[in-house]
Amino acid sequence: MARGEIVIDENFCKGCGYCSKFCARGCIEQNGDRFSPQGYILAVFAHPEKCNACGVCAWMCPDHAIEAYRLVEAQTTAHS
Amino acid sequence: MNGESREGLALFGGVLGVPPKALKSPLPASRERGDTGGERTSDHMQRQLVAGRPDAWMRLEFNPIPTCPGCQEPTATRAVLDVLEEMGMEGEAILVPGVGCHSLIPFMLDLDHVMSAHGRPPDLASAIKRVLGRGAADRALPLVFTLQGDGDCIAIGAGSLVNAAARSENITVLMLNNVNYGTTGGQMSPTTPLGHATSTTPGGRTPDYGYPVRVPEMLATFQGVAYAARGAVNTPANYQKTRAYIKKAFQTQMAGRGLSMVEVLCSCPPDWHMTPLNSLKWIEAHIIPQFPLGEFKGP
Amino acid sequence: MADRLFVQGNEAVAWGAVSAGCEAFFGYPITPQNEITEWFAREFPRMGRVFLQSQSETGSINMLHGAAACGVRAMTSTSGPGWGLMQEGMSNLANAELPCVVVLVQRGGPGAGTTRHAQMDYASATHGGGAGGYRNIVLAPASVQELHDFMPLAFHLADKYRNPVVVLSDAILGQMAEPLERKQLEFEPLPPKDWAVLGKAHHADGKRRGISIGQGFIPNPDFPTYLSFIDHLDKKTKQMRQDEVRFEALNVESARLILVAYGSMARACQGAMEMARAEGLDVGMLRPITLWPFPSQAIRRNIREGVQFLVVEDSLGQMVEDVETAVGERAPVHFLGMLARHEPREMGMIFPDRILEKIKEICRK
Amino acid sequence: MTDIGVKKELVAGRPDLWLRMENNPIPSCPGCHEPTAMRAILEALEELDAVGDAVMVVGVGCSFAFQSMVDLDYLVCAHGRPPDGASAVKRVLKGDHVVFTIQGDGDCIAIGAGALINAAARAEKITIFMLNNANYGTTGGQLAPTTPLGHVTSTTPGGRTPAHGYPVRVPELLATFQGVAYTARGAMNSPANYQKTKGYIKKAFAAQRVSLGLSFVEMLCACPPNWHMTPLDSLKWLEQTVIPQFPLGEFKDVQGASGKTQEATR
Repeated sequence: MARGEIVIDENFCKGCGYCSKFCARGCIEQNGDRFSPQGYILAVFAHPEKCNACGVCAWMCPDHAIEAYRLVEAQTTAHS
Repeated sequence: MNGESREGLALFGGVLGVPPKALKSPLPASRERGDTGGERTSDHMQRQLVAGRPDAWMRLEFNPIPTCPGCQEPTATRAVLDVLEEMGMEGEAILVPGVGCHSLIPFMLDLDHVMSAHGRPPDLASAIKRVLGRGAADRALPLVFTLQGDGDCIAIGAGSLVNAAARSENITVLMLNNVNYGTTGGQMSPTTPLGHATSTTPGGRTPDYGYPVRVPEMLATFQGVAYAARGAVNTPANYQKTRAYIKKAFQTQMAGRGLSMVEVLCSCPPDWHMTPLNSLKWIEAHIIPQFPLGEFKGP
Repeated sequence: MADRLFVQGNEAVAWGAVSAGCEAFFGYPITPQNEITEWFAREFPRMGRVFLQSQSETGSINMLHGAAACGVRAMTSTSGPGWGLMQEGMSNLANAELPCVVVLVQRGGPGAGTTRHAQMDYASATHGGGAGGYRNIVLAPASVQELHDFMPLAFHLADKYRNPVVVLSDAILGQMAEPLERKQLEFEPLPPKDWAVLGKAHHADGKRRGISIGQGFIPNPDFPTYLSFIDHLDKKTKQMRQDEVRFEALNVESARLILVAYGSMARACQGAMEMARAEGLDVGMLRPITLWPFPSQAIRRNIREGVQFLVVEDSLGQMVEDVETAVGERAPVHFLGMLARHEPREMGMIFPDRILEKIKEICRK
Repeated sequence: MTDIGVKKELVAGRPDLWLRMENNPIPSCPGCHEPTAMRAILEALEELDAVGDAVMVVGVGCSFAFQSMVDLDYLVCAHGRPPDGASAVKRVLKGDHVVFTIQGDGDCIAIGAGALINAAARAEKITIFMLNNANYGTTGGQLAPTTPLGHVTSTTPGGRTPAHGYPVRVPELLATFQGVAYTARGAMNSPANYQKTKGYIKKAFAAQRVSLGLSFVEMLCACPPNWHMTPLDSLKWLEQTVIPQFPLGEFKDVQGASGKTQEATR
């Protein structure tokens, strides 16, 4: 299984919850513990171990607050 | 708006009342698609971008996008930008927004745009396409598309739309349908489904106020319309289908076959008085049955 | 390329637009300007330029908006009722700072009024009818030659100020035929239109361009606040008022009575003035060429002991109000309007002898 | 010359509702079909006994002249706006009124497309008559959205080509609206077509009377002067060039409308 990671831009998140609804693996939570600078309930990437880098959360985020990454073996040619 | 710069966009801070100060974005200021960015996670893995903000979306370093929580207009716009990127047409694209919530979106996009009066984008787009698309040797055909709300498109702008279709203009009309007038506080629009309560139909729309207009079906009757479809972005599957519709519409335009039109159903949680998640359920349960998804006229 | 033609005023407009390098025309049929639209329909496609018939005048003005945003010279033409529908667009074009030219061939109003001649649109052309706060330069030609010559001028002024310009013709001027000398007019050089929307790939600096009708409302780097935009408009308006006033003065230096008229009525007044002078009456004439900015200064300069003014218009009196404002209490202002047409039917005109009668009546007092 | 005992009975004259203008002909061009279309509407009103309840809403165009010639209550609206005016009249009067508009093709689907489409979207209980002469007659024969391909107008001197778009078929377009009860297209070029069209008109009025929704009838009319033809040639042209691009017939008749029509007629 591919492994993935997402980055949520907390300045852009408005807490609508679409990302957690459409994450098939339940990686994203909104438990009301954290708030954005604008006062929205933040989505939190709570279970990174479940993420398979499908990118659906990023498509469905209306606010373009999410970047989804796939984790791949580091190439030797990659800059260190 | 000469010499517009990204710094200028921080001015939205003034609109939203957020002090433009040290809120740092965790995202890198600039990156290339697929670039690992040299970042390594602890276990010798590298990150590869799967989906982020579309490149044409200008960074607003200090602010979120000025739409309401759960609004799907930026989602629909993302689908458009994805298609433009895929086709490599960002440099030739000219966006003509109307008046409505989506009027703010072009200010955040790194695309040429001309904002139109309420309901008139098809008129402007027709002129732009005919002026720039005369087959001059020094330029490729422009990709001209409108971004309109449902009120803009079929209430105040019905005359412009219908006549652009009658003239068989080579433009693409994108209608973001949130079934009410979002900007002014959720009044009835011609596309409000029966039973949907708005601030001017507090008991829900009844046949006394007429029936919702199905725009792609209507346009499909025109000989000059080459492509008409309706999509939604309420689920990942629908999002992908909508993206395919938009791509076909743009391809239809570039092939010069006539007017192409895609309607995208969007949620509008604040004006529907729902949570964002309930609004997605509402789309599925009450709106899609009255507005069937699919292609109504195709190449 | 001077060559001589014998053409209608409406065709002269079209020739003028061609010599100005107009690239696009958008129109909708309305009497009495149909000859303009039809000329462009016939000739523009042959020239490889854009002609498009819109679904309404609202459509025309918005098509003009689109074409102007692409940085080409574009125009439309209409008459009173269509002008009413265009007000939305005129206001938006002024906000978006897009240069374009609208030829307004006046007819009788209000409402659908009549398709026959009248000068009923002075007030709405000079004072505007869309969402407020904008000003357009309004040029008033008085001959077929001027209908031609004012088109390059109008396009030049539009580009110079990035503002719509109105050419105010009327049914008499549009329908009458006169000799026309086609010539290329020279103007000072203009800055390049680097704000034009062409697609991001077509700009030297690679940065996007955007044209908005929400300048001042939605902040941009040039105008971060509403007042900064208004300040810019104010400077532009003041410069137009200062630099662009145009008028023609005949025998005003010593005149006891000064006629004030524009467009077709100015021609009737000129005839009346000559007849009066032949009879020994000391009559002069002042013809505003720009109706906005209005030549108030020129009028004020001619106020002397014993001088009087007579305004002649083919309406119930619109420009007379501007003359009264300019003159104030310092001299009497008389008015002769459309009810003085020579026969009590809609086809009638105000002829010079009727104006002469009025001149004599004033001078006798 | 009648024999004694034989009574002359008028078979067809001017409709009673046509105001007599003793010294003047009707102010339309020779061969114009618009007065014929108006006659069909007036006869239908008389046959349905709806004269007293009728309100006519007129747009701008050659049909503008009907305001002075027809003995009905009328309202004249701005160019293209009769559906707006008629909607308000129908909703304000509330009673059993028959409200209909008379519009040209330019008035109806060019400048007035917005008003028409939104009246259909609101399912207004009004009847719209579009007199389609395939060009802008009043201003001298320019291209209209309903100009057939190949037809020469003063703004398409080489004939209409697909570069100018394709003709709009309004009844077919309106038939896609849920709020539209009845749409049809008739023509005035032959007695048979005249009678059929009158039937369509009666059905349209009947649909309005039983509040089924908006009803719409397009009537193809000849415009000899602007087509640069003799009246007789224009009939041939209508038959050979216009009707093939604008098929005649009914395009929508919501279930039961026909049955209820008979009832309402009776």
